[in-house]
Amino acid sequence: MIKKLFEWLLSPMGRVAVLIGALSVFSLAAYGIYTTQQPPEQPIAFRHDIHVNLGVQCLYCHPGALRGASPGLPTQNKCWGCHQQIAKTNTSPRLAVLKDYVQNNKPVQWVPVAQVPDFVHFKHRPHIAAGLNCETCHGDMSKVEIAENPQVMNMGWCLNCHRDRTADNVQNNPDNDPGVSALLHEKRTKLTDCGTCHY
Amino acid sequence: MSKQLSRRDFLKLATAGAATSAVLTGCGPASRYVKREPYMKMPEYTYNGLSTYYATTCRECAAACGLVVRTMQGRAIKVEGNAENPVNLGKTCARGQATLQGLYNPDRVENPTQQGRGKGAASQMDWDAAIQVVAEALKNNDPSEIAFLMGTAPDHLFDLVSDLANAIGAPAPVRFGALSMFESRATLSRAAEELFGQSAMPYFDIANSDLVLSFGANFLETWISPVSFTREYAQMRRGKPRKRGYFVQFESRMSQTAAKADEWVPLRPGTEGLVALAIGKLVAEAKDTAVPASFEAIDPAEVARTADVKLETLEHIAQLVVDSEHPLAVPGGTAVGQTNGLATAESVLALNAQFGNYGMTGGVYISPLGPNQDEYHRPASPEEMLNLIWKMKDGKVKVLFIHGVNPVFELPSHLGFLDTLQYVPQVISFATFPDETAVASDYIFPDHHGLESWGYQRAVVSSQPVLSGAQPVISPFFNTRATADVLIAAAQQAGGQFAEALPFADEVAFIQSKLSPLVGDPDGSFLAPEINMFSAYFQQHGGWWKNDPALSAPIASGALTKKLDPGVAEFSGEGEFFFVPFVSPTIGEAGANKPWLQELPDPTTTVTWNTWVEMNPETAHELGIDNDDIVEVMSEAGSVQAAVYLYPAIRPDVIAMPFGQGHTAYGQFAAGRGANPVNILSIHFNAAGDLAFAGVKVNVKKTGRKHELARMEGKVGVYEFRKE
Amino acid sequence: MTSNLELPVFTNNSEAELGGKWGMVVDRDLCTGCQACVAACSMENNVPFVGETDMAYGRGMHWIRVERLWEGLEADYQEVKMTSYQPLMCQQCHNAPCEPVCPVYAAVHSMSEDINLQVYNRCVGTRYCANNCPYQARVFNWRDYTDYRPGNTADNDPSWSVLQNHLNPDVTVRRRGVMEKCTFCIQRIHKAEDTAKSEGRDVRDGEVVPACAQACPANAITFGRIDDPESMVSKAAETSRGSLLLEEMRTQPRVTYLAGGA
Amino acid sequence: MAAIAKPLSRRHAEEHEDPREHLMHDPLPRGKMNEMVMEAMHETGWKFWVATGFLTLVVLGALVYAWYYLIMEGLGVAGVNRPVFWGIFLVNVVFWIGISHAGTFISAILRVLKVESRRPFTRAAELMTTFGLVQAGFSVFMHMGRVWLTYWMFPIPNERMLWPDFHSPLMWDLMAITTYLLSSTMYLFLPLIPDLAMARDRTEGGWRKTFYKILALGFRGTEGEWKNLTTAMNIFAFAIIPVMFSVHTIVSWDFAMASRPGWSSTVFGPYFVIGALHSGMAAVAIVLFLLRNTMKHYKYFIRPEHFDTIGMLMFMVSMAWAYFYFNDYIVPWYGGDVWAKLFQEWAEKGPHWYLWYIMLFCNIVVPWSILWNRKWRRTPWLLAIAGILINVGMWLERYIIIPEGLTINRMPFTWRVYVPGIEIALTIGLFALFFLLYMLASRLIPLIPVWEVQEGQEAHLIRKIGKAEISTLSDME
Repeated sequence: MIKKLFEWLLSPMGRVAVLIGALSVFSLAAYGIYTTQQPPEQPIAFRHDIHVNLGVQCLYCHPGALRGASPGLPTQNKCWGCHQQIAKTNTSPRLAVLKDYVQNNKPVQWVPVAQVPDFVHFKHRPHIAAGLNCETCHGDMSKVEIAENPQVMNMGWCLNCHRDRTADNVQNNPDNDPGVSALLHEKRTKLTDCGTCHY
Repeated sequence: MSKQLSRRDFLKLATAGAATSAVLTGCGPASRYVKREPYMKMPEYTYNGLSTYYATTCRECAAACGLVVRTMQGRAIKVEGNAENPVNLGKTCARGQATLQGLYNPDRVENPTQQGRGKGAASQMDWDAAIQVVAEALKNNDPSEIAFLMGTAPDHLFDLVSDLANAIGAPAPVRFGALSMFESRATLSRAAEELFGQSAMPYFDIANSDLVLSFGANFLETWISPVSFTREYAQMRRGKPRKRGYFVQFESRMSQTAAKADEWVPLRPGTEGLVALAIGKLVAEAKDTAVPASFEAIDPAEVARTADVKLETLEHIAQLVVDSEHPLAVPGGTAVGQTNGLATAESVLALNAQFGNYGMTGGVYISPLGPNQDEYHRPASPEEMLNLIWKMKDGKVKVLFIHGVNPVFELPSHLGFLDTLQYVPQVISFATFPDETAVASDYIFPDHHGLESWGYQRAVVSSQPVLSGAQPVISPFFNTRATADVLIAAAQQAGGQFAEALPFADEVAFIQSKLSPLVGDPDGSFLAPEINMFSAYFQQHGGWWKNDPALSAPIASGALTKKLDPGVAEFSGEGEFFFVPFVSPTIGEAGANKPWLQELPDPTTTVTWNTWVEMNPETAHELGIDNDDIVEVMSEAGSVQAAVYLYPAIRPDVIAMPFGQGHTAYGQFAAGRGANPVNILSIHFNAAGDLAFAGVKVNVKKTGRKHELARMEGKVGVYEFRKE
Repeated sequence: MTSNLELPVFTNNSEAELGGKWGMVVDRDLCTGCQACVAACSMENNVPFVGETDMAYGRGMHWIRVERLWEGLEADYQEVKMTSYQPLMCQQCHNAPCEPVCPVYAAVHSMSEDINLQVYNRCVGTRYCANNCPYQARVFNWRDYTDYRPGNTADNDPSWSVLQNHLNPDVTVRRRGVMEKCTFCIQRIHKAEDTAKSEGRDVRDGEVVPACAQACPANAITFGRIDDPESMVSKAAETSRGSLLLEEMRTQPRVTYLAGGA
Repeated sequence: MAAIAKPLSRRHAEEHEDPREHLMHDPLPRGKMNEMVMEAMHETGWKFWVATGFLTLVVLGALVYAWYYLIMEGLGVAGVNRPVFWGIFLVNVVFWIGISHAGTFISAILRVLKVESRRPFTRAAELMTTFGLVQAGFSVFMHMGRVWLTYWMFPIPNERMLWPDFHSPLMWDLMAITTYLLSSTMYLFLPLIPDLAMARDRTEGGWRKTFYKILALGFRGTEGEWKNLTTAMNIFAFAIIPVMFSVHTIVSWDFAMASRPGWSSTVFGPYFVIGALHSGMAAVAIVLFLLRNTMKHYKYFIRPEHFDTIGMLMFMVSMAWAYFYFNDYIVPWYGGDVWAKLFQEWAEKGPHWYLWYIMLFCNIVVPWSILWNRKWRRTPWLLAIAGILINVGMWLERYIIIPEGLTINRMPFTWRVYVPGIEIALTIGLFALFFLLYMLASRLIPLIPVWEVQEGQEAHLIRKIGKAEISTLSDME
């Protein structure tokens, strides 16, 4: 019985069947990976590239990043603050969605894209204070239409950076200064401590 | 507004992506799977991921503690004490901490409801119709036949209703609450009146005393203002260098307060007054001074026999008094809740006079009035409640407005409040929760929860006059409306004298009108030139209070000359045991619908989630009763059933039960849980009109059933298999 | 992923480490057993309630519990005495017995704060740490208590979720099969440290107050830096009344208890 | 024998026993013997299917479904609480690891010591080892709060950059049990090869033929193959003995390394090993009794003499166990630790005091009163009953150490009693699974190492031919 199956598989028809099977498994996997790489559907197809290229600062719409844990998402009031003064708002079909939200007083249910699980207490402020730019983690938003997450934000990714930046090496401590070494050690203790993010 | 609201950040809305990443990183299990929906129309400033703190007032009891509530993105997430408020100085009790579970209680009344007294289907209505109903109730009835029944707290709503009642010629609103009943506030203020000629709440300066003799006063639990008393207790114990205050409690069972005492003296219930007088006499003898008239007729040896206490103990305590600098005696709790309660309270006050501590450090004072108050209004005594019930029965009440109190549950059922409701054509409840009284009403026009509402509240016991301020910390969660707003709107709609009585745009305008006399008062906690700024500061600081204590010394002249004869209290019923109901320290009168309060262990027995019957193991042994046996406690007024806790620190002739459970309504956490001991209280008042709640004798019968009490303690290690 | 794989280091018992960082003093003489700390802790740390049945079986989730025992139970009732109330939370031992027994580093020492951590998302639920804790300070999520109540007909009643609106976003909500315990309100420590850092200063004494100490009406709980001899907590711990619980275990707890009574 | 008036001494009895009572002295032709074993494997009566069906139902209901329910609901459905964080699951782990020990002990130690009477039952005992470890593994997984994350305990590089903690006795346990499972499976497999080859040669086509063909690894019985096989078996027999001792010592460290009163004891290592042997020996007796009475022709292979051997071992182990058990008392007594003293008082006078007495009765009184008598030792059903009772006793011993003992800790405020919940169903399910696995195995592989029996018989035959001193086969090895 099993032998017969093997024999059939070696026949031309069998080989084609194997090929089709392998292809479909592969394409399913590819499709699966593709879907995870797509930005989620947003209630408003907000164009990051246009806004960033117009010179709108990240912190204008996400002000919490500077002060607190979460960067915040803008309410419709913030959108409307500019858009009600812009003529295009009344003409563009894309902006009709926004108008609809404002006029019907509906909240915009933005879908956040860069997320960590609930048990990770990520705070924006210390990262900005450490001199990181938004695009270090979130990618260059001037080139992205709909916001998407440029990388898998898992623990290894976090730790890699934490370790690189606190390693006592030429890059971080060019003069081999013992004071800097001690400081780096202290920082490393803090930045690789489980309790820094998990509680 | 949507019923399901965001539990955490709006910024962390669940997405398919998040779910996938959670599973892939093995994190799914720890994250929440709660449905998240955004909070509608959040103001921009709540979007920044930072917390906002609002100062307000705790409404869980009438003590008027100041709170600071941490909110985030439109959610109140943590209650903290307001460090500025002189009542609690930043501290809170367990009930205050759990107030959020009242705010977010799944059983709240969400819409104005035509309730039809719980018969037939309840139907929702809109607020316009509700206001119409109230307006018509006001307009179509003779003002003298309108009754207002309110909670104990002396707050802005009481002022508003008083003004309204006054203007239209209705009887003054009646304030009541089980706590005020168990505190015997009427007796205390009456005793003050009798001895000092001044109806007021006496103020006991526990903090500066170095010897506290407490006659049943459970001031660390629920008595009047437990947080401030606990603070003062701590001050008394460890506040002074090198001198630790000493504390003796006279009580028939070891309550939480008695557990903290250095000496617990279990007296036979009803003899506390005699013991106070005996100590007075012994002190006078020990000091070699003349025995004042109040104590003359007392024979300490006889008292010791009556009270079932050793004479040496009394002598020893008298010696403690002689040796101490600032002795203080506090009456309260079960000692006052007897038929001779008034005389007991007077005896204890007289004992203080004997100590010579009136108006002295660590002594007895008269509490100051609230900043915007001209005389002391105390809550109704149960006797006054009975008068209201008789009035209702006689058909002299055509419409009854109830707010902030649940008399069906809190009053002894023997008083017949529930039955009497049928004689009232229209009962309108403003309850936030579907409690027993609300369910038995015609309408429920739900008020906001305390954390959603404006207001102010006077602190009754505080060395400074305090007006604790309240403001909404979140926008209302359900379709509720402030009762003050409803009454104002209804009065406007009713027109005429009603509109004139309440000429305000809304609740806030009324509150400002009551605050305006304080504007410019230089002695206050802040100074503001005009009312709007005053209001803003009032909200910001969580109230307004005088900077300096305004305690006045009682007039001691009459205290030691009055002939006092408390005698032994009379007990109703033929039972074998004295019955001591006490307010559950963790649940209080209205905490049963908050699951975390249910889960808090009782400080003495560590029982959670249920009612228990405290019984001395010796007694239980004689009756063949074991732990967790359900017993029937029978008085002449009725019987209740609950499981037994063999409590080693209770007199063998005393049975005690906590009050707070035994709800038949009040939401899923409260209903059908435990038993309500006030239902077996028979109706005996003391001379001040307070209920002699501890003046009942009961019998105990085993039912043969068992219910394992949910104890925090391991029974095994604490009682059975003990390490010596 | 990377070659940089390091095993976490256990304590080396250097003088600096033995000194500790955060500490607490509990005055048993002041504690009135009022449970305010328990309620405050539960509300701050999203501690779920478990219902009557599980509570009766010893599955309460309280991170802090107020213990009391009896003295003189054999004697006459008048002689019976209750021992001083003793609020008991995780003692944040320096030599914590719970840590080395965890196979996955879920119970692990925080080197930067010198307290014990329970990393909920790492926990696989062997419950060894709880067995090994001499103080019995650890509690286990026997069920998904936050999301529904077993034995309640309203198991999946959406109205439950209303009750969860007060959940603190700074603290993870734990699910079934995970051990948890008092964290000294590490979220508040972090918040204060962040604030201090952004203002370019050290954390002030009294700036970090855990929920229990904040609520305690009797001020029986003091919290702060024990490595600072000037802090309130260091001074409170110095009194002759101070002692450590189960000191003979040599766990180096960070909580000092002051004796009750005179 | 009945004719002899005075009771015989042991030596005397041996001399007067029928030598044909000994399997080695009662040879059958090899072909006949192979035939018998194959027949026992192939001929399956309705009783077997009924029993299998019943056990399958029990496994599905009490194990599979109950476990699913446990995982979905959380451990709240079990009886664990604070402070009894470990319950019957861990009792089962220790119990099953204990059971699994005897298999290896019997086959490895007896093989190394060249005890002839081991020959027919080594296989049955080794199979018990492997299946017992499977049970133990399941019990561990049931015990875990989040079993779906077990892989976090494996030392594999991962994106979290986290290793498991090798300080934890549980990690040592994981390593030890995995090692033991692997080595005991190998050790089960090696002596099985000639029998599988025999089965292959006696099977006519079908899936069975393929099955045996694959597993027999092309064994043909050449001199070189036998030589390699015996070498491998010898290496394993010697190597597995320290593994076996270490595994249960390490299991005992789960307890001994904890800072709990009554657990933290230096005597726990040997005490657990002896305890394991105690239950394991008894389990072998039960299994042999069952095989003898259910399998066709097995009465030929498994004879009273084998029960005699097992019985003697049981008796010896029981005495050793008693010694260690009371040693365990002396250590805390000498140490004077008040908590350890309470722990013992709790076992003796606590609410479940009767468990302690049942345990002593089963573990000491029963073996000591039955096993001293040679005649009783040779009565299979009596030995089976003793075995069951000893296993009950040993299970209770673990129960007293774990859930009972966990009640006693240094915080009397928390002491609570343990009441098992879903553990009962899962324990029943596990036992059913054990028997089910055994029954399925009895259909697939020869449970008698028939080549070893034949080898032994041949060796004896050699000795018998001519009266000269001729060494036995095992001596020649």
